[in-house]
Amino acid sequence: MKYEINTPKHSLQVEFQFDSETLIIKTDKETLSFEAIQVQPGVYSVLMNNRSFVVGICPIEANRVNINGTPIKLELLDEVHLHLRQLGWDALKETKAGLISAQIPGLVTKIFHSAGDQVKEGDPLFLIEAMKMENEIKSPVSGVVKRIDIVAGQTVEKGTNIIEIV
Amino acid sequence: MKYEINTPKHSLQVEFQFDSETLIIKTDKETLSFEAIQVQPGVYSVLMNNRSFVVGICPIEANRVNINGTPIKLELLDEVHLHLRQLGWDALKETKAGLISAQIPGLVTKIFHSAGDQVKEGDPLFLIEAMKMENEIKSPVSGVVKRIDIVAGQTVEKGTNIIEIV
Amino acid sequence: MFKKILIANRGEIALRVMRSCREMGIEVVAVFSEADRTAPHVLFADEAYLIGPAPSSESYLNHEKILTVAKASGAEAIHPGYGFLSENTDFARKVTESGMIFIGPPAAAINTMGDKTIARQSMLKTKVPVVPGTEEPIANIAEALAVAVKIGFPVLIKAAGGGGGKGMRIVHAAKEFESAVGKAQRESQSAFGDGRVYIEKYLEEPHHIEFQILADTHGNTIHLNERECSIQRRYQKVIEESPSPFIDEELRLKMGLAAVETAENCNYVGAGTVEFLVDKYKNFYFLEMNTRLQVEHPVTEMVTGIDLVAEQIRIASGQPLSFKQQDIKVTGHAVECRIYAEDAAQDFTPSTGEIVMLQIPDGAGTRFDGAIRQGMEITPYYDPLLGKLICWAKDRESALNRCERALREFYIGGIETTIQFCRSVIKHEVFRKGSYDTHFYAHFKEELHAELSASSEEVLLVAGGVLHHHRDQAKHQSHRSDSSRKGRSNWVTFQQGRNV
Amino acid sequence: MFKKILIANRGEIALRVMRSCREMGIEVVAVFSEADRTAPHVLFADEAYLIGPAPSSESYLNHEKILTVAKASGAEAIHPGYGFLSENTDFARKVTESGMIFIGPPAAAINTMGDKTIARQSMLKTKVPVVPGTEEPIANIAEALAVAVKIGFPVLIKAAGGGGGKGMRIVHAAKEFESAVGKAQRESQSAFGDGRVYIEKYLEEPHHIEFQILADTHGNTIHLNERECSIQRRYQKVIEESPSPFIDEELRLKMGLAAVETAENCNYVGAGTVEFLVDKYKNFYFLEMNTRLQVEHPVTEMVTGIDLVAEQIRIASGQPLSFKQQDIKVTGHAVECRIYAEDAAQDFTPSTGEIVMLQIPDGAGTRFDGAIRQGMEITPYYDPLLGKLICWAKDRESALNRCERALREFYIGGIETTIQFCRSVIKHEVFRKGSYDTHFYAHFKEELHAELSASSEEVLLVAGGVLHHHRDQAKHQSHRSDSSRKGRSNWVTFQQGRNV
Repeated sequence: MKYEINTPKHSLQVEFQFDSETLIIKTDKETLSFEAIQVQPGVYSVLMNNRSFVVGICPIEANRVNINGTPIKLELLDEVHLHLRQLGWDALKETKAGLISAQIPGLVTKIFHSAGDQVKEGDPLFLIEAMKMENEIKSPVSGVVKRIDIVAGQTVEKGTNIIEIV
Repeated sequence: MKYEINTPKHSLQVEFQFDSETLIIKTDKETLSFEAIQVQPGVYSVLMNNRSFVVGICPIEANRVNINGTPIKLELLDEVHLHLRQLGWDALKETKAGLISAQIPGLVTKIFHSAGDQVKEGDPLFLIEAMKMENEIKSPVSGVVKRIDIVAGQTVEKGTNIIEIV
Repeated sequence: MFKKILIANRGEIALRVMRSCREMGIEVVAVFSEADRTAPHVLFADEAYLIGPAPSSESYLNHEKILTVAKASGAEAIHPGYGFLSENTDFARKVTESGMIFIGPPAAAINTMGDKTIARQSMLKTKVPVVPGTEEPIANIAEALAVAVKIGFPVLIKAAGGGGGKGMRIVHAAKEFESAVGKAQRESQSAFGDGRVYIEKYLEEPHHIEFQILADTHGNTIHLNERECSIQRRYQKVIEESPSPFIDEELRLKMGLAAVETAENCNYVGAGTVEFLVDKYKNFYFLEMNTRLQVEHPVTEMVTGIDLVAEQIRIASGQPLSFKQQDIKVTGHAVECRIYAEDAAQDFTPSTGEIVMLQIPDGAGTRFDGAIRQGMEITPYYDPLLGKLICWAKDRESALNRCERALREFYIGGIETTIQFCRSVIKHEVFRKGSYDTHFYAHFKEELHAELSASSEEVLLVAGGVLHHHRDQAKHQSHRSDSSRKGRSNWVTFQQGRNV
Repeated sequence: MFKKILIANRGEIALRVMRSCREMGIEVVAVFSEADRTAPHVLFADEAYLIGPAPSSESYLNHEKILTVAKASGAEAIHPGYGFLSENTDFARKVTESGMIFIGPPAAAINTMGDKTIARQSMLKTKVPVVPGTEEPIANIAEALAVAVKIGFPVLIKAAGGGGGKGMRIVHAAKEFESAVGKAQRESQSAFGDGRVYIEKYLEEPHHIEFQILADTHGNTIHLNERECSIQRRYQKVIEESPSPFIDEELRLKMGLAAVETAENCNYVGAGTVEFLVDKYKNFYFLEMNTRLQVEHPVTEMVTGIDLVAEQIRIASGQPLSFKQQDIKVTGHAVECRIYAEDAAQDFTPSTGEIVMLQIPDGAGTRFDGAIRQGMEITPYYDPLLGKLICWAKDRESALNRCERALREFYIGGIETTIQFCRSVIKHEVFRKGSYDTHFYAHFKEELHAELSASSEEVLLVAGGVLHHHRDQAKHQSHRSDSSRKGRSNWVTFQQGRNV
């Protein structure tokens, strides 16, 4: 089956094909034998043409992996998605830019706006304290604060929605 | 509830009593507060009167624990068993002395007897090779070989029955 | 010598102090918050006492609770580690008043040096040059701004009551000033229970060089040479080394004397660190003195062979130093990498979660002072420092090669860490040459992060292959477990029922 | 210098060799059996090749497969570690014939010294005294018995083709002789692929002292002082230290010269170890020479600061030694504890299973050369050595204190290990004094095991409490999971179905 591996800097066309336990990876340049085995939940040992890699799957972001300690983010599109893209759909644009969630777990110590406020891209939105460091979260877009889901003093998990800007 | 803790050298009468999360241990000398929390499956962190212990439960023998690295084997009898013992039952004598099983996993390289043979206590029964060392297993009893469950050259797990002597 | 010591700290430093105590035959008492019940410092102590809920203000900063527990345990002395109560005059005094010994300098020395503004004033009595700045904590924002304008931007806002980069902000222009002061004050309050901050001239192209000091109660004060701490991000050290590749023997001699003079000037006792800024012309300025054990102290231990925690304990018990200045010999070279639970790719934001796999490097000249274990949850409550990797070898090049090797074999799965960031610094040509200053990170930021996110075609293929495999496995597993679960709970049970 | 090296071994020594290679900028190729697919040496290599099923005769001892893989990988040299093929003349020769370099002595030297009987013969040319025994491997049991009777019981039966205590048996009387020879032969065959054994006089009250040798291809041969290896059980070393508390400077000098003479006598090249027995009058006898890296080599590395694996590689690549005999300086004291997966309480029988929790000691002067990780399965296929804990400090007492501390913080859950056994040796008064010989274990066996199984009332209460808690938890859990499993599969699903 044909796949496309994308990162912000690269795009690679490959073909994956199972040969009993081994995965055969074909690119336009070479054919590689790929074998992965789980070492711990979410951590694999990979031998690709006998080159050894320890690869962790990020438990939170499905498209993030860590290879021998180096984190990389990628998009793996199969034929169905490749076809959808030809029809105009873009997987990378799926996230709502105006919905700001906590990127780290911690204590929200201050929120600078109320619903209805005008904000500009780069304006500080709120402060979140984690591991004794205060982090200022800036608005990624310009717009109007539609709603605020939490109050200052609240502890949030990573991924909790904080503010929506429309 | 009353319990008895036995090792080959000691016997201790105690009373266990739950006080929400904490276990209260009473002996004839003192009262201790005991709190255990699982760190990994089968490994507990214990604080007993604030003294800290890491305790592992042996995955194979239910009565074997490892306290701060020191293995100890004990018997914990509750009221029911204490009562049974008064009636003549002895928990320590439950194992069949004549049924010899593999104490270690490995390869049985040689069996010295056939069914029907007479053996004396201390006679070599079979050789088992594990981790490159050959171990000679001697008979714990005198008697007649009733049956042999495996053949030389066979790999066995710990606990596999090898020979029964009656 | 003491028989029992309470360690009023957590994480790697609690374990570090524990090790020296044990080697001296001293029992150790740990304290812990509700979030730390199964943390390594609790598991491996002789005794452990719960001192409150997760927030440090209610546990690790709780004077009364810690003192009560110390008395109950029968501890004769308290080691505060670094951070938390280590530079708190009030706490030090209370420990002494409770009839125990505070393993650190006398309260008066903490007061003089721990308070960065008083420290600057006191230094005016000596011949040691001081960085220009305010002499008092900021009381009035307008006055403070006037001082900042007079000194000239950029300026640094720094916590008066603590160190370690917390409560610190650089301000480039007057309009950012007020907001930066507010942030620094809140951070200081939260980290040290003391919100006071002051202003200091921000020197350009400086080296951050510090000298380790030891002073006993018998009037002996010596230094144990320098540590080069110029590799920083967010005003916090990431990599330290000793000897400094920038310092020559003549400068080392002069700065060593200045460091000893600084300590003697405040009647210092115990282990302490005198921090200097050194400009590119090799002029040096007193920056501050940290009146406690420093995070990066192992770098000095590796090159001098001296156990600084053991010395702290001996000094606190009244023993004189067993060596003189001329006995201090430096052998080889040591470098330390701080391993934080942070995502370097996202501006070093903290990363929390379970450590699902852990492989700590080891071998000759490889030391890891940490407090982590596989299966442990990294919580958002405390400092993100997981531990410090310290590598020693006979010369700088070998030490860096060893460090690169150790970082390569270091694997922490389940959370983001600075392991790879440290690796890209250690591999960097300018760092290798030893010709770097405190602007190293700002200057090479792009390059370092590009190195981090650089993916060869091979790596992309591995990443794609693993994702494919993982999704495939997940699909099969969910099929399997669905059917087996259903099967076991009705169909198979039914069949078995018939057979019985 | 080489660009790529294949390591024909597994476990801790594979990882150990890998570390030096990486620090020298050399890529490493691992080989593995089917049982070792996720072993640390595979995970952390640059490349890894499957070489066969679990039994070592079909994988780690498979000459042809290893040579094929080495050629395919482009490795320029092969490091054999210790054990397996490290002392196999045939393999060494084949490596050379395939155009690669064998990191070890020339095949001729392995042949002379690797074969213990030829070694003894060759030593008659030198002035070095040799332990009385047979000069040929045992061919005929009756003749061998006659020799044994002539030398006088007890005698040792030893493998001609290998070391490390495998294929070794002590025989106290003639009637045990034949059976012991049989066992030793089978063990040798299985461990080294060579079943030949020979007889040696069993000296009473001896010390087992060995000297580390380094010889380059330019005619330089030096020694790196001794290791005291008298703490043994089952004729296998458990604890080693350097310097030996038994050896004085005069004896050290004489034995060092004898060790160098031994190496020169067989035209030795590379790292090797000359083993001596020393009786209580300080007479010493040549025992054997191990023509490979020794398990306990880190002890020497810690006190001399020399990386022995790096030196092996440099020598193999043709470089001369960068230091002379007079440059070797010993600093401080080092002690090594071998951590085996064995149940000390049950006569050191191997213990297998999953490592459910792992905490490896660390800190200043604390090194662990191992190859284990939490979640890993210890299989019955290979040597039970999990790794070696090496502690260094400025003097013997401090090193032993450090070692005791490190053993205290070492936790391996799920299998039995020799951690506590080592701890009871290190704590033993006679060991502390340094006045022990090879009979230490036999002599103090009862005491050491009593110490191991000694349970204070406190420990009994903890044990009882945990068992109670564990059973209680298990009861609750099985109730909970029973009902929740059933619930999810029919009742709750049904309810949810109605709500949707």
